[in-house]
Amino acid sequence: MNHNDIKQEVTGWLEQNWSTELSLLEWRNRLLEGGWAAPNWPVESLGRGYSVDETQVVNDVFRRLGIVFASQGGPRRLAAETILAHGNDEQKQRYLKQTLTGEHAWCQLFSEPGSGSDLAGSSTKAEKRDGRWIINGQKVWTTSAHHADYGILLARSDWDLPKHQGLSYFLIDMHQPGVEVRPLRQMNGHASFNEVFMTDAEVSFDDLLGGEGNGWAVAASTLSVERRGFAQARQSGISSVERVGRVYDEYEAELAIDNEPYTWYPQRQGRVDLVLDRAKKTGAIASASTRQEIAKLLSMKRASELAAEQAEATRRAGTNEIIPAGSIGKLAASVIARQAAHVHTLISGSDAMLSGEHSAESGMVAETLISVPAISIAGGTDEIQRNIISERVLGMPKEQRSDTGPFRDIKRNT
Amino acid sequence: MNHNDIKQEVTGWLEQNWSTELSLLEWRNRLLEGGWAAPNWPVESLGRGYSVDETQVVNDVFRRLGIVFASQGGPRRLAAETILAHGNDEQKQRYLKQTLTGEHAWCQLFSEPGSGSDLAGSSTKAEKRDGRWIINGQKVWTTSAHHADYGILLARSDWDLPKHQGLSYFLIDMHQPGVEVRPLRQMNGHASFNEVFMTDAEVSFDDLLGGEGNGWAVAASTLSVERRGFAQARQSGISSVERVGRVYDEYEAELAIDNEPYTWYPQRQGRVDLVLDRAKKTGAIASASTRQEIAKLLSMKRASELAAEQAEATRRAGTNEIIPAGSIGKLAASVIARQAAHVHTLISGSDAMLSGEHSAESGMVAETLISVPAISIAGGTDEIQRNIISERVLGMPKEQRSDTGPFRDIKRNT
Amino acid sequence: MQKEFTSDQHQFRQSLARFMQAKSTPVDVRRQMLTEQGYDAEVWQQLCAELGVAGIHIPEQYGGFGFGQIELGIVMEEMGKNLFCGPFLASSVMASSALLHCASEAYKEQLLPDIAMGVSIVTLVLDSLDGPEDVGSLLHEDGGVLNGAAKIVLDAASADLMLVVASSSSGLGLFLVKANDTGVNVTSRESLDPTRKLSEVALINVSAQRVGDVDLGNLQEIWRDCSVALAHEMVGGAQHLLTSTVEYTKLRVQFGRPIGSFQALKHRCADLLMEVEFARAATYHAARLLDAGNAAGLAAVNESEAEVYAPHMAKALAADTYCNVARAAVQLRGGIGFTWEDDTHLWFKRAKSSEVLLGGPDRHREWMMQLIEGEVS
Amino acid sequence: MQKEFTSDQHQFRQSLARFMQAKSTPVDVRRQMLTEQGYDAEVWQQLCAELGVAGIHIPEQYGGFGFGQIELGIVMEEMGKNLFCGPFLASSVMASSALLHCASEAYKEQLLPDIAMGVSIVTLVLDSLDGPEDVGSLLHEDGGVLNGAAKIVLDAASADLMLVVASSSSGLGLFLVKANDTGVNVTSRESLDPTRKLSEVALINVSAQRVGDVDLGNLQEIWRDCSVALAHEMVGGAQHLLTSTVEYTKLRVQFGRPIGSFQALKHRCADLLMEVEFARAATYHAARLLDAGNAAGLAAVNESEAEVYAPHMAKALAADTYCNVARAAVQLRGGIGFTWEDDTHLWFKRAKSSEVLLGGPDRHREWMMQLIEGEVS
Repeated sequence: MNHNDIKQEVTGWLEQNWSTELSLLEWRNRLLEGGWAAPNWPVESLGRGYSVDETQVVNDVFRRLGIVFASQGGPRRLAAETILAHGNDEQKQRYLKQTLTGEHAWCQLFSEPGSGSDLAGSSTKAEKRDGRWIINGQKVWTTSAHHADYGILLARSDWDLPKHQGLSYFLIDMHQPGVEVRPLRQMNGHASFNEVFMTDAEVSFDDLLGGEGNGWAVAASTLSVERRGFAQARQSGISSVERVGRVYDEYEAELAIDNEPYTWYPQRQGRVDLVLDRAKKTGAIASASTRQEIAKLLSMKRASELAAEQAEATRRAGTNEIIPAGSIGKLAASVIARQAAHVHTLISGSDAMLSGEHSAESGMVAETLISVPAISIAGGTDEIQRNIISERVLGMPKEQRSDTGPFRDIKRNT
Repeated sequence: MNHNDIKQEVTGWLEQNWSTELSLLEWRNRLLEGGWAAPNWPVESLGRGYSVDETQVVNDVFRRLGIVFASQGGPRRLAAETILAHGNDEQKQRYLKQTLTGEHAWCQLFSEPGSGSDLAGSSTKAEKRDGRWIINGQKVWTTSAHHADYGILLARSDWDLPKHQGLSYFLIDMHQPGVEVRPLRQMNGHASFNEVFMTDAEVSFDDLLGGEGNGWAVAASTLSVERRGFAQARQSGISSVERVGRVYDEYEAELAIDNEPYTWYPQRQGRVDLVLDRAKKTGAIASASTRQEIAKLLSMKRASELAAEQAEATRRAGTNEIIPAGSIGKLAASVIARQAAHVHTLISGSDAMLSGEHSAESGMVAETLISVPAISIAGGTDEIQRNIISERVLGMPKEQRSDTGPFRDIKRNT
Repeated sequence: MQKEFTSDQHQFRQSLARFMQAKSTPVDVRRQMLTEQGYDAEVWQQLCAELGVAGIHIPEQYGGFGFGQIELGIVMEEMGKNLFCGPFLASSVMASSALLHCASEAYKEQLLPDIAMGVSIVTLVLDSLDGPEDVGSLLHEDGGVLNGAAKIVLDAASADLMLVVASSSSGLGLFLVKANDTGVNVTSRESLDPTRKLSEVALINVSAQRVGDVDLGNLQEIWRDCSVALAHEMVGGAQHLLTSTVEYTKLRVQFGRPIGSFQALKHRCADLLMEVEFARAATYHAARLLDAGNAAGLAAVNESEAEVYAPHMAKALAADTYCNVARAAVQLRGGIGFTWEDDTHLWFKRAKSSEVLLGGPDRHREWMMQLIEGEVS
Repeated sequence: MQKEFTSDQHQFRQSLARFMQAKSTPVDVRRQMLTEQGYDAEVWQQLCAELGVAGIHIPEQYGGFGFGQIELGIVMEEMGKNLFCGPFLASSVMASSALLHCASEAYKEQLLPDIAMGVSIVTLVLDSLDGPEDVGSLLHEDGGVLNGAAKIVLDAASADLMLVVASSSSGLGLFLVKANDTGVNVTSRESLDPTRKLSEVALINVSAQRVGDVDLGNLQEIWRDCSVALAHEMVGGAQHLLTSTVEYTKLRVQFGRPIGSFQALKHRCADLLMEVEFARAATYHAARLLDAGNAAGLAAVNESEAEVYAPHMAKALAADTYCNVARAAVQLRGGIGFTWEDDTHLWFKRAKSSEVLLGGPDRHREWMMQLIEGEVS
């Protein structure tokens, strides 16, 4: 479709429908009715069947005018996209609309204490009993589980099949007695994740997604949405239009809940932004050896941005290979965060012993020092990224697998 | 035996027998007759059955008085000790004496182009034909092969047994038409190793050492002598007694041939000894960041010496675990050499582009820069050392092997 | 010079290890780190009474056991392994060192015996913990009265007495202050490492006794003693983390095999073992040199061994090593290592705070180079 | 600012790659590096004639093709991949840059066209190759006569003309000297990297024409241009080595499996890929900034992009990367990689000599910091 036509249509529609005095739910229901909540989705599934570029036109208009989008905070988007891709009509009807409006909050129940790097090693049990699925097991690293209404759940429905073939993918109601959510405190004091314990938790047969034994394929599709989200995250956020009115207030409240787990994320990336100012303020910049370390840090940071830009440009120009750039970027983020922590320590000297609001940069430096270890673990460890890069980009041979044969017989954590 | 008695005995014997006017061969034959050529060897095999400590007493007397030892240059010692340990009486008689006198020179034919880190993967063929062993294959990294009379040879006598079981160990005459020795030039311009090509080379049945199929065990014993030699190397060398006379002249000539392959070894270790003087002379020591790198280098160097001393003290105090200290020391040598090359580069600046006698330290710095890559390869790569340390010291699990079953079927270089 | 531990030293270490394993478990550490004082006074007294640690290296004439830096190092190393919470570093190491190097005979006799018994907790107040050159700019004495502040003081909240290094008209001096005097303001500071209690100490017109003279020379000696002791603590912590991490990798399974069988992890652990061995060797060596120096006079050591830089080398190596091992200890545990529930972060934070206490590795390397240049030139 | 290569640039690169693969094989390189001149004049002429590389970035008014640093970078990168032997860096890059930044219009018109055609080989004589600040202490002009020496000059043995930066009563100047004049003494120096021909140039009472003024500012500009060009060469070399090393690990078998399946090697190669990608991105970016600067005036770029430090960042990253890849390239080949017969050492040595040419990574990082401080303050 002609981009100008799209721009005209959406602008016209917004003139008719957008009002800051609507409730958030009212506004989002209008969005849905107008077909603007997810323009890239198929026409039969609440969307307009737009291409990526066409959707971008709509998004640009929304952003420029400061219009509130459909709800897409973290796990909501993963759930919605996965249901769209793998759900049957009934499932789509049951979940998609209220997910886009924000009425349904989601969480992602993939990682387990016994399977972190090795997601397909899930040993949460799903058994058919009395006309429903009964779930037993423990999940971990579940962001926002305490706010979630539903969870996307990977569990093992057959222990006699090979590892990747015995998994199934479920939509589970989090508000039931068999599901217990406990906050999981991290070494930096934040508790932005949860543990989720499932004890005879129930899932109706209707909430099996993508078919029995097809869980790994469905999960892989969720993970690819997650990776794409990671790469696109920087471009989102609405413009600085003055935001007054009910819809904004309610939207801010939703955002506050969605973003709460992420307040320490800038620290985990090393707060490179603080380095130069602090080095000057403290006089540490006078040290020639510290200058070398700062220069290494800034070089690595800038080069990683430039490499990401160039990879993006290459991607746009043709090939669709997004994973390598993602893995390289993720690995680089670890190196950068570590070097940043090193430089912050050099700058602080013995003051690095202090933390809390009376310490450097209101505690942000101290929080950085004890948050950076997360960057090289969360979302796939450095080791996993290096495996991916060496195998998928460089084409180096895989190692012999030790986890073939029936899952029941594979060595695992007890 | 009482150490003083030993000292008296050897001193008395030397007073009767030592003369700088003997030929080297005459002197060493006397040494052998007197039983002083290898005092730690059994009485029935040219020795006196002395313990390590007792032997040390003899060596100390020799060193103090500047007496020439039995020949033990490099591969000679490996061959002699291995034949002593695994040879039959006939083999011992045929080889040991003339090896100790220096009449027989040896070389070690283990590594192959296709099996470097993986010595047991040897694919040199040994076949019984017409009443003798016929050898076909290629060896590499053979120090002093062009001066050798005999070689200790690891070759495969059975391709249907598993890798380690199909090997046999031979003593091969290097002066035969089927053996061709070619110098192997290194990236630093030296040619201290050889390639050895064997084409229908012959070995008599009498020169199979330790029995058919027992080659890996025999080779392991050679390698353990080699490692011990590496650890003890620093303590050898005779004292600074004035050395005039025929025996010394001939000994120096022998040494010159033995040591010729090793002239670049100090450079491959990074020439840490040159760093401080050069840093001062060039003024590079004024740079705070270069000072940091020098301090890191000197710390690593000194700490590795101290750790080796302490490991040695621990070893003497009881346990007999020599391999870990060896592997750690070897790995450290790589790290130190690399850092030394880095520091030499910092000190040199653009002068590091130059080489040859008109460049820094008469070319030793340039030679260092292009020799250090060898330290992390020769005698077992860094990767192999890390495997050894993690498995043997830290007890971490081995990887699943891919080289089990008949050797014939194992994937190998073609 | 001694090269090996004696069997007495081995036994002493074993006794300490047993005590620590019983009384300084992670559960104990977690309990203590939430208190204001940061340690269990009863356990501390027991440790001092049973094993005499508080005065292990203090000369017998001052009520100590008369051992040296080697035994002090053994104490610090075993404490470091178990993250022992107590005022040992502040009182027995830092304050004692200041007294031994700077105080008059009378004050040594007055103050050291109580430190040696562990009944008096004394802390050393320095207005910089970064380096001897930086000390003395924020604390001043005039007419027997102290003013000024020190931003970071160890265990000030549990100290009875404070030894303050302050500038005065007659140069730097060491001054004695009662912790509960008016004008002594102790404010707890939040610490990156909650097992190490830090305070800000502000002095407003506090009357003080001058117990000795301080100059750059004896400040450097204090720095060397304390750095070597701290290096031992770091080596102990690093060893603990390396051991526990390697054990973890043998048990933890991913992809059907123990993660300790993955070559990337094996090689990383091998490199760390090398680092730990080297830091340990350098640290032991530094303690032995200090003891040899105390016995023979430091000048004699300088000439014969030419390694005055050894304490700085030890502190720098131990700090880098501890931090490297701590990073790996979290990383190799994956997400679990980043949780509060797992104990690894307790050591990680100690590694970080020890890295910068008494000067970071870069400072120590620079001092090392200054001493080496001095020697060779 | 351009972010992607145009299809013309792609085609240009492909033409170069084809030429290099045909005419600069390891066999060719090994043959050329044994000669005194170090290159094959016929191949050089062919390259200049067919692809116009010698003047690719020289403005059309001076007989060049009028392209920019991006195209220059393409040439250098492809040459670096194949270790092309020729006077390109000396004449087309360094001497041209000196002329473009310092020479009067008349001299540009006189000298650049022959350089652009590759028919005249000109080399830049600097008495320091470490940094602009160090230039001018060993070469002096007085009354139209030059004296002094430069320890390292590129391709002096094959140069027709020399451009000498020397101090004079009116400040630094750029002086033109005929290579075969009496008093010009060119002595070949043994080079660590035999594919790069170096000489010492001593000038004794050599009469010279002043072709322009030199100051720290335009020296820095020359340094930036040449560093970015050299960074491209290094990125090309690093890419070649990484590719060939990865391929080697896929083929080489030990312990019954390709060594490229061992995780330690896989992870090392992954890290190196990241480094190469980053060095490449920084290098391309620096070239684009220089071109944007040349088009818009460097000041404009400064304001809009605030990245005058980009050339130094590129040179430092490329140098560290090339050396790291080169070390790995030898190591991962094991003993074979250390032989003369294997080609890896040819690139290893080029990496080492490029690391320090025009200042090592530490110098470039220090310049980078000076420029960043200047910007932010």
